Amino acid sequence: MISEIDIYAGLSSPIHRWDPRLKVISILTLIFSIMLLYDLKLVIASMLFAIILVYISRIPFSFIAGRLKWVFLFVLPFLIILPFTVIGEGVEIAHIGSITLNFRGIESVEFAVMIVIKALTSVMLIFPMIGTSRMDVTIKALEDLHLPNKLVQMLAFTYRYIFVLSDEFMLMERSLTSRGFKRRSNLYTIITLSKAIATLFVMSFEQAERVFYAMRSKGYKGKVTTMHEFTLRPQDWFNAVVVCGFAIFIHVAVLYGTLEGI
Amino acid sequence: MPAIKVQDLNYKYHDGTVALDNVSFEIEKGESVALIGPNGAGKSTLLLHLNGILHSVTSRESIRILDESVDPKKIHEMPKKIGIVFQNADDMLFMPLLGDDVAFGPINLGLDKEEVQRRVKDALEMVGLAGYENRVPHHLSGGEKRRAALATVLSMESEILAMDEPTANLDPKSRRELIGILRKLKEKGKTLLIITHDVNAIPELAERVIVLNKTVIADGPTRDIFSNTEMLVEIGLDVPVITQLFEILQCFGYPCDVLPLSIGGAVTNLTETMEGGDGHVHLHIHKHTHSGISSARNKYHDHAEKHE
Amino acid sequence: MPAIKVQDLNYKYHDGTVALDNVSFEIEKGESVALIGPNGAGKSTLLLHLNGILHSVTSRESIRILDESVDPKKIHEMPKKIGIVFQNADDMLFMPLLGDDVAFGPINLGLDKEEVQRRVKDALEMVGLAGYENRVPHHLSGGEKRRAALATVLSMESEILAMDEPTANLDPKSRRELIGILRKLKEKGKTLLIITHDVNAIPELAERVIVLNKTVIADGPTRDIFSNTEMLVEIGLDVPVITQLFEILQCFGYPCDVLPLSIGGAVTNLTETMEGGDGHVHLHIHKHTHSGISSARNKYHDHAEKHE
Amino acid sequence: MVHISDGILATWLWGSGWVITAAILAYTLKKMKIDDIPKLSVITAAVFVASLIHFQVGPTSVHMVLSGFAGVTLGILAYPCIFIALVMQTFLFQHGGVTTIGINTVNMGVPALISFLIFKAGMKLNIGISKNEMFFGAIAGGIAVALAVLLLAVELLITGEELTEVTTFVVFAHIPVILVEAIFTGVIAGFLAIVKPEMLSIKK
Ligand SMILES: Nc1ncnc2c1ncn2[C@@H]1O[C@H](COP(=O)(O)OP(=O)(O)OP(=O)(O)O)[C@@H](O)[C@H]1O
Ligand SMILES: Nc1ncnc2c1ncn2[C@@H]1O[C@H](COP(=O)(O)OP(=O)(O)OP(=O)(O)O)[C@@H](O)[C@H]1O
Ligand SMILES: [Mg+2]
Ligand SMILES: [Mg+2]
Repeated sequence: MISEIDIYAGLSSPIHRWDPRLKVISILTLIFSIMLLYDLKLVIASMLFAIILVYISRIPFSFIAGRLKWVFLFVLPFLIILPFTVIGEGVEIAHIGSITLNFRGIESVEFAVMIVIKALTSVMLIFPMIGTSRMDVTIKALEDLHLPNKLVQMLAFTYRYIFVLSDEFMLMERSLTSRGFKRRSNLYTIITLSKAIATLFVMSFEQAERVFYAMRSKGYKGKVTTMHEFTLRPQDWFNAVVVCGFAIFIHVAVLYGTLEGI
Repeated sequence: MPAIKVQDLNYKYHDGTVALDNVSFEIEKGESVALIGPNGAGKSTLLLHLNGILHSVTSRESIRILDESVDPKKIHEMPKKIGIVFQNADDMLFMPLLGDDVAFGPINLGLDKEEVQRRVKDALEMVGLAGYENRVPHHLSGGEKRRAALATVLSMESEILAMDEPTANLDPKSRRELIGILRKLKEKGKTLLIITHDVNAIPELAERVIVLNKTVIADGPTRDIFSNTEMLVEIGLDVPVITQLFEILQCFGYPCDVLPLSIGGAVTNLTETMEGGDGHVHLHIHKHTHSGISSARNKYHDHAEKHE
Repeated sequence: MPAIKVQDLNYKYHDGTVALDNVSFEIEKGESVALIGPNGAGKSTLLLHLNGILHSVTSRESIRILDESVDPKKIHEMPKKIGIVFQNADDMLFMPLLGDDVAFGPINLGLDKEEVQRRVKDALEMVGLAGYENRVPHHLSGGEKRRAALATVLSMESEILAMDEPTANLDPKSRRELIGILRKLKEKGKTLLIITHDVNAIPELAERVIVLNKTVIADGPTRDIFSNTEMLVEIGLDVPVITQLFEILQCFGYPCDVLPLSIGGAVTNLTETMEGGDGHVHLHIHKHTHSGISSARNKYHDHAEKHE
Repeated sequence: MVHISDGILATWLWGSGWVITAAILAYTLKKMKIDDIPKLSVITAAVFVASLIHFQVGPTSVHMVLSGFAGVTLGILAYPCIFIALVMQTFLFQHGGVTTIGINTVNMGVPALISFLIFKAGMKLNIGISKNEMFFGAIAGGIAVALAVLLLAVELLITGEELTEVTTFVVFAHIPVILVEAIFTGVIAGFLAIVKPEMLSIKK
């Protein structure tokens, strides 16, 4: 049901070799920097930069495209509805019965396009950021970055349970169907599924508890344990400078543009 | 008309694991058959095909249940014909009260209220859980859970019953009680297919054994299968302990052609042998006794126990 | 100095279920002990107390491991002394790769990298999974998972090993291999505590048996426990099949005071009996044979098998 | 739909979302014990997985939110739970946005806290019906989603008048979700009260 984001972590590329700590920080900086940007041309430039990063990381675009679907579903209404308005200012373009549709003008279209591109770019950058290291390594990197320990532990456990739960969900559906159950859109279906999901939670909760016990009985005291060790090389810093450099550059460019305007 | 007919069934999991490779067999109505095979042999996978829960393009024509092919779109209609008890009882109990769980199948079959209640009562009685309607399935003990899971399937009164390791994880008493329930079902004429690793239980449950290891390795009467020890040992299976012991008794000169498979069989065998031999049997050590014993034992035990 | 000392241990779950009631026993260093009891007897609950995972106000003084009391705040220091293998292997395998899972304990113990790697290699070799470091635990077969779970505990090289139903769900070959591994550990001098429903395996694994049913019902050498059939049957447990058969042989006049518990024991017993009887043994039907047999069989089987 | 993507909201809005979230997180994490982790993680994973259960409403699809469920089971720890679930949704499944994690956590987490208070008050009230947990669970589940949608609507409108139409659309799309969540949370609360009371946030 859920495919893992790190299935391409085994590839080899400059981004895969990049120290996960610097990688996460640099790309996060870039994402925030792009979100603070309100200039269509520079937003498009950022998207190109993101595409280049993805290309270097060798993660297949088809994989990413499948994932972009959800963001696109969210922003689609903005793209469709935003440039138009039913009542209010704008250029009248159509009458449908008693409804009048107005066009808000080219600025609105630009704004809608900017929203969509920003949303897509930010998602695209997630792939080189965490799709290029195994999830447990990324989590260890977060710990090294002094994220609160309890959050790190929750991340690690939740990540594991997502897959357990979705597997269990599949098993449960199997068992329901084998006793003649069929999903329809009625109250019986909702209630039956709710009850079944409730049981699933209880079972998963008890399993989570047992796994936690198992970890404790193997000496776990809240620190992430893998054999992976981090070392910083000049190349890691170089990558960080390039990515953070771009994040700063786009804002400097805006500043210049504004000054020029005056 | 065969109850279950499987013809050239193949199945591969997403990750490329071949789980079933040209599996074919037929089970007649009223037969009770044990399905054995090593871990990972594809037994559970096969079971899930029988009512269409797992399927592939080709599986549709490969399986016929009561002479009709299995349509994966109509899984919800299969319970009339075949009821499946899963490997893990917890996967089958997900309603707040046991009564609801046992009623679940009959309600989905669209039966009226009285009939549903009758079936719930009957099914719970059958497995020895009469009066447990208002218990929380989740709080039952391991052995009770397994019987409860069986009841949720019995209440659908399907013609055929297929179950995955019904005796695993049970304590000896619960195991014996469960074997008793299965024997009752057999006597009632249900068609049974039982997956198990518990070779000592098979002689009491099934007159026929199918050995699976991706494909069908052997298929025949229980006695014949268990006398083919070479084949069993090769794929990592055992014969019942009683059979092993009688092989050793043979080395001491005990006269028997057909090795018994269970304690019951052993008693019959001993009695008949003695009655056929003037009420006596001599056991003695002869020159081949020791070599016979060690070869009989090596067959089964790579890590043979050295001490008691 | 006892390895494990439990004195008047009590435990109640949140919902009021009394799981342990005044449990007391001692296990010496180097002993290997089987813990048996019906479903719900509190065996797993007891196990989780041994390193402080479950605890109550009073449990702290009730348990001493290698002569030190168990501090629930220092569970992470317990693996040096006692390693626990859980009932369900899936609960013990939680890392992306098997190598990481086996390294998990040693890393937590703060060992250096080379030592961790050596232990991972040794532990995997011990259980017959050498070279499986980069396999995904989730995709292993049932038998492999159980051995993997054992390896994750072996790598901590604890003095004491306690395990919960290590042979459940295994096919006969994997079961035999696992018994072999446990015997090797025993020979190495580890202290073993093994929970199991598999009475036929106990004689090969443990020289002493503790019977638990909320409280300790019996505690003694394996042979003594299994000769107290009344007590075992009363709480729903069995004696090994071989023992049952020899009881029947006794009814046919087989002379033996001490019933064997395993095939190995049976061979020894037969050989010694015959050597002591001029190389011969007579079996015959006498007037008490039939009544003796039925009383012997009724003892164990309420639903005795009627046919073979 | 309740998770806003990047690039839509005014900067000061998502900025203050982070500030509020950081403050509440700091407080709740301090209250959290290490033994709470298994329960928290399972419910967090559940909230995540639930967001994958989609159903079609008009031209778009909406999904389960389970924030009320988190409140009912976790109490104030619902806040870190929702935070982690959103982080996961963003990074593993590309639902929502990176910069908006803070504000999205406010949108779902604050209603979850309120639904917890309602549930707790309801349990104290004990109106004498046998299915107390089910009744107040349903109310908590419905209100959690309704409030989340309300917050989202206010934020969109604050950001710009031109978002009025989008806002109306989002609000209407969520009416069925409110109903389904109410039933769902009610059933679950009733079930847990029988089977596993220690999973509920309140002690009997
Ligand atoms: N969901 C899955 N994805 C990939 N491979 C799977 C999956 N389920 C099972 N397998 C593999 O398919 C093969 C057959 O599995 P199956 O569960 O049918 O075996 P089994 O005979 O029931 O074994 P056991 O005695 O351990 O229950 C095994 O190699 C197993 O690892
Ligand atoms: N988390 C729990 N909450 C409430 N009761 C529990 C819990 N876990 C176990 N019990 C109950 O405590 C008793 C002892 O359970 P335990 O798991 O220790 O038994 P066991 O001897 O290991 O049984 P089995 O052979 O089935 O594994 C049982 O009655 C069981 O129902
Ligand atoms: Mg199976
Ligand atoms: Mg147990």
